[in-house]
Amino acid sequence: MDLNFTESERAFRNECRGWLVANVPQGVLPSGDTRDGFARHLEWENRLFDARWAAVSWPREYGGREATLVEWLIFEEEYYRAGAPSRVTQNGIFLLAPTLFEFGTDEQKERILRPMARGDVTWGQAWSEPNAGSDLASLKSTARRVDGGWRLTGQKTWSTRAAFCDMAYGLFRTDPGETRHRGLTYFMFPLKGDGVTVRGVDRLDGDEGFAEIFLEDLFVPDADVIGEVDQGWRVAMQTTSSERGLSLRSPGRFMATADRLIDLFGRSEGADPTLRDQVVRTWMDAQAYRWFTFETVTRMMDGDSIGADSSMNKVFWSDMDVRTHETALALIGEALEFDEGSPSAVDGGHWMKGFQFSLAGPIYAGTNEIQRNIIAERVLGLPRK
Amino acid sequence: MDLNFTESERAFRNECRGWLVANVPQGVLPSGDTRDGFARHLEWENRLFDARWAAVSWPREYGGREATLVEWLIFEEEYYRAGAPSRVTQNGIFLLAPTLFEFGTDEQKERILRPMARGDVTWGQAWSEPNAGSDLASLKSTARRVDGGWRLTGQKTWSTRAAFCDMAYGLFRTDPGETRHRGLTYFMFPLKGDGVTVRGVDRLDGDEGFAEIFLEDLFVPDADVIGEVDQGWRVAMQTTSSERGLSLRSPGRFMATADRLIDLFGRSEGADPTLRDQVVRTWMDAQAYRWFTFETVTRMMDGDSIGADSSMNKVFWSDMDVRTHETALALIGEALEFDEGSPSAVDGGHWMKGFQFSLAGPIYAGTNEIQRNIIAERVLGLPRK
Amino acid sequence: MRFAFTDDQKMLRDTVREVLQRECTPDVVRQVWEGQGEGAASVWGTLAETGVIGMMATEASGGMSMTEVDSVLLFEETGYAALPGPLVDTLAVGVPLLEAAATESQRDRYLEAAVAGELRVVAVAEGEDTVAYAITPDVLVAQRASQTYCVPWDEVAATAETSVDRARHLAKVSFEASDPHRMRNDVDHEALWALAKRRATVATSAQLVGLSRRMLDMSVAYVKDREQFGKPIGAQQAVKHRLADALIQQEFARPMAYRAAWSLATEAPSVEVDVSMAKAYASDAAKFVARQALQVHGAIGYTIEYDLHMWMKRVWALAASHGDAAHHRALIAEHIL
Amino acid sequence: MRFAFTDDQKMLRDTVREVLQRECTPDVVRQVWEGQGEGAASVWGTLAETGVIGMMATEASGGMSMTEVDSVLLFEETGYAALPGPLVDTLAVGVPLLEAAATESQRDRYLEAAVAGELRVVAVAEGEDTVAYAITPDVLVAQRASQTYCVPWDEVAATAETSVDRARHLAKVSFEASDPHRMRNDVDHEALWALAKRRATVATSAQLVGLSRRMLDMSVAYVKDREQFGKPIGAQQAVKHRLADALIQQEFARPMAYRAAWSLATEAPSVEVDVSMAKAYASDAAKFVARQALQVHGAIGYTIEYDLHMWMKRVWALAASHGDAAHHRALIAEHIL
Repeated sequence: MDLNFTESERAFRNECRGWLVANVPQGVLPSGDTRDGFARHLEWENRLFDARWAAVSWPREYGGREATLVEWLIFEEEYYRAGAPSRVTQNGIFLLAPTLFEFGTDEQKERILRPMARGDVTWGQAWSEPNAGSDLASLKSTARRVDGGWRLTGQKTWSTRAAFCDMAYGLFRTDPGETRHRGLTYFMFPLKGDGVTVRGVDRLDGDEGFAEIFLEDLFVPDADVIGEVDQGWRVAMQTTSSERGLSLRSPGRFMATADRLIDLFGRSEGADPTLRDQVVRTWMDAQAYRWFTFETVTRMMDGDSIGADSSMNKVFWSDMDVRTHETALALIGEALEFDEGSPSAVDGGHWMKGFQFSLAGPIYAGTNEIQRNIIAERVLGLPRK
Repeated sequence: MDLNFTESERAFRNECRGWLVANVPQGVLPSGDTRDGFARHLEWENRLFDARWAAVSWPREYGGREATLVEWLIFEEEYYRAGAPSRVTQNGIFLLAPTLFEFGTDEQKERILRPMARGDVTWGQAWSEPNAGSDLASLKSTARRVDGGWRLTGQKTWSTRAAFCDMAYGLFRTDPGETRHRGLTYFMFPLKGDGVTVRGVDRLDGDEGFAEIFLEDLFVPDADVIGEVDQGWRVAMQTTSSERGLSLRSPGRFMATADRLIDLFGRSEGADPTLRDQVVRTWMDAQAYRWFTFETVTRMMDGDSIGADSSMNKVFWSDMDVRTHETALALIGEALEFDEGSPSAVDGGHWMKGFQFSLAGPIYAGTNEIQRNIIAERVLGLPRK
Repeated sequence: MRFAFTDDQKMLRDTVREVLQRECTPDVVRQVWEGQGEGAASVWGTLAETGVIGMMATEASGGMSMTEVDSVLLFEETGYAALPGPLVDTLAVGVPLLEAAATESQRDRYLEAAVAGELRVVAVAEGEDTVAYAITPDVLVAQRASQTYCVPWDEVAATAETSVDRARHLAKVSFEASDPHRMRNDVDHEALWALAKRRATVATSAQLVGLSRRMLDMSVAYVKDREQFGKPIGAQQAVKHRLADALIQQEFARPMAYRAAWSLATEAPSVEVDVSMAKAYASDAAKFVARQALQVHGAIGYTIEYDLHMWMKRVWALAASHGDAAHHRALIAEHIL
Repeated sequence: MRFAFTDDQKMLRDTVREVLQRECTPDVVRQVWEGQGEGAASVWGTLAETGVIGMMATEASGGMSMTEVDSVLLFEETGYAALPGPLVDTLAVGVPLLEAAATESQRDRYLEAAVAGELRVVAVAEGEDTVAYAITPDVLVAQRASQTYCVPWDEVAATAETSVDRARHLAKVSFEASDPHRMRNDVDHEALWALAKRRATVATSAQLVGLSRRMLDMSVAYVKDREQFGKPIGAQQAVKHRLADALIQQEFARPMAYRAAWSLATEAPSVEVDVSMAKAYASDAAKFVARQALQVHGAIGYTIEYDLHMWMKRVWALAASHGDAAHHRALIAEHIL
């Protein structure tokens, strides 16, 4: 056990900190979940990629640095510490890319990864359907075999930022004779052109962060199938577990939020004494999440797969994030009502916006109820029925 | 709406307070859940009955005062305020008596009620069996028809104070052809004599508060069947709902505990500021429980039955009681470890004892999980399956 | 001891409930979000016809001499409907203040109209400067330098603020404290405003209880209907227990609001503590219910096309206004510790 | 950055685990409740043979020069087994103190024996006077008036106290602070005891983590086996979610104990905060797990015939000792706020 960072890890941190200090845009960009904010964020993603910071853990040939998982965590700590913009390429880099690395062909990796990481081609996930949320396996969208490819028909929903993205990925039933987890195939498909209609849906916080996707006989070539036909469920599970796991929520984000909360507390005179304890708990939780993560990452670097443990991870960070923002709002008191853009809003109203964003945590990427079922059944071994 | 007490209610309170001040034994009696403590408590029950305070809401002919529900709540407030001994006749007066008043014959009421209330004949409940706890309807004990009565065979468990009691009551299957809720009959039976063995079981807090009852061909006359043969489930439900409901946990008890907690807080220098808020919450919860109860009681006096609402009542008081004692232990700090009888114990160690007792609240009389199911299904109307 | 409302009180509650059910639909609330107040104005008009807006004024002033016990159920209903409009400031604060402190000319100019519901009042006490529903008011009643002023809205300088609940149309107000607007001098302004604040706090608590009930109703309906894994999600124990806990919190908060209303109406000695308990419970319960409601709805509840968010955001705003739960528990601590 | 134990550390952990599994059965713990220490004494003896009791002493003193990182896993195992005996005071406090401050004669008389596990040490710092496992100790190490004393138990005046955990056999101690018992003068007693307290706090945190794991294991086994309504109660979602939450709290508390052990072993600048975080998380997690364990067991867990209560009561005692969670969060607040 050595909980100090190595020489080279410290060097990595310094290089990364130096670049971020010099390059992070001044001031806050408009939300990446709005149309023009999305565009502004893509400019940033370009610079990030050109400096090879867009996907540090990727192989060099695709624009990465072959960083270790620890180095990736260091990058994330520095990234959030520097207050750098949120990553609108996230659904590609963190959700689709791991699947491509495991199941994709060389042609697919060659064609897709670099433009994805640079933000030249943007990706949204298309998992849920109106009647297939927690119960993903009940999805109804189909893919019909045609000459040289497939025709996709159906409806996807809660597709993050799909209103602005170029491409999406999701599951479609390729074997109409099969049900549930069988006979599904993993497709990549365009969000523009004939056969596809995208309708933006406004989120709780007012941003157009969601979209519904309507597909009608949309043609997709065989080259855009990932993994084997009818084996989509296995392929997708790899991605959803990375959605739940490390890749979506690295500790750096919560450590930065905890530091901002401590700063807010320092500015709150006469705050209720119970809130002092809440602020400390928030900081401690971010620390606990950090060390839990370093322990997990060490295990992964030793070759273990984390599997169902990622469900513990997801429940912890999502509940922590809600508590953190509730504490901030309690500190702000009556002024919490002043929303983004309101002259009297505290810290530009971003705590209320962050609170609303945090409320999505226990819901998406598998509700925390589903996660607790997984923990009980797969980690503790309790009976399913 | 008039939330002041009436002239006669105030008079009732004064009479009751006066008598208690004059008669409550000095100092704390040994626990009523120990053999000798039980005897000491019975002396007190005798005096209580002879002064007609043992069951104030009962008809005068059985030693009561025909008190209204509000007057009963006033009695309870004064009883706990005076620090009077816990009621070892509780399982008779509050659980069996309501059943007798609703389903009992005149002969049964005549024979049973007065000795029960005076503590001359003591009663324990015998609901659970080793494999029938939350799932009471799965009980296995049987009653076989014989000349002039029945022969009871089987095992009951978690029978409160049965190790010291004279009699018990519970359900037995009288129709071997039936299952679950059907074919059960409600019996009263002796805990001494041939065919019955009682084994005391020590509780978490060290008191011999539980007992297992082993029955083998125990004869019970027809006169000790309550309600109709094979209709025991309906009869029992009346009792268990009163066990969950008002009768078991009147607000006075929690108001008195909250006052003792405030006193403890006053004696705790340098207590953590978050505990101050916890103490206030405790006091508020006792108040909320009081007003919720007065509202419920008004509805009952207007002729409504509370039904599944009693499940809300049970979850609230049992969770409140645990939080209250957790707060007290947090105030006591490291010294919480000193148990009853330890020279350095704070307040004689009764907070730790009370804490352990409070932990039974969410378990007995139908676990809070069962209660929440009932609330969801019967009050909110959510689907069972 | 009798903790129940009279049949008359329940009848009045039912009247208002029907009006709101019929006229104050979620679409009407949504229109106010989008700056269109017509729908809400016509609801206000219908409520005015029932006479409730001036209910606390004496008969002499055209009112019904009713008390906080009569109005608490109505505020609960307006919470259930998420009624957008300055009803608390007008019914619970403005009308009583006008009757107590209006000069002759102010009586003629404002009181009768306010009682008739033709005049919307917004109010700010000493040290406050933010009012809600600032798109539609007619007059501002304000406590400044231990005096009370009644200022026509067109003489008030108002700068808009954005509430997370867009239906609330906040504004910071200032005005010239000139003689013609000053109210009567021969009254105890401190006492009047202390009472006014308590009335507003209890009315807001009742609205929070009503908001909770509506979110819970929405949730129950949704989880009975929404199917996953081949059955309604409402059959899942985790969902059942969330909503059972939500119901418990709401049902224990409710009598505390009623109790506080009664203590106000009867000037009970415990009134300060009772008002604080009402607000503390109503605020915590409503926030808890909102949280459970969103969680059982899942993604659909996270959109602004679905109605739930309008109720949640009203809860976040009202739970923090008139003192949040921690603030009121601290007040109670001073009384009992 | 590498957050993992070495194979040697895990092997030593496994050795101790097997010893405890074989010898420190619940019956042995129960015997100590009833005042019979033989079983526990023989467990102690076997542990001594493995050399772990003196592991922190230098080779020169017959130890293994091991660190807190080596011992933290062992304390976790002794928590899992609810081992009754002054292992924290002997291994983490007594032996290092003796090595650092024993006079020549004290070294001869006590150190070697303690390292060999033949001497049970109990310890009290300045301002403390309560020791646990007072039925079996051989020597008391005490900080008094900025000096350290090493007093044979037969010269200690001990008055028994009753712990809620009967296995802990508490006693209040006093003794005559006489020269022959005084330890060396040329050492920094403040620093030694500050370190000793941190070691005891981390060791206790690790025991709490182990206690949690055992209670959770008992619960999982019980709910898989216990049937109600025709299926194991462990198939009920409410039970699943309780135990899932218990596991999460335990699994996040565990690395904090390891982290604190490492900070002690490496004298990391963050050691104070790390030690407090370890105890705060371990205490809260263990109390939470105890609560869930009892609830899923129901009445059976509420009896003293069943083993669970011995683990719960150990948790209640240890969670409050060496500073409870609130105490340690307050310490952390001074560092970060």
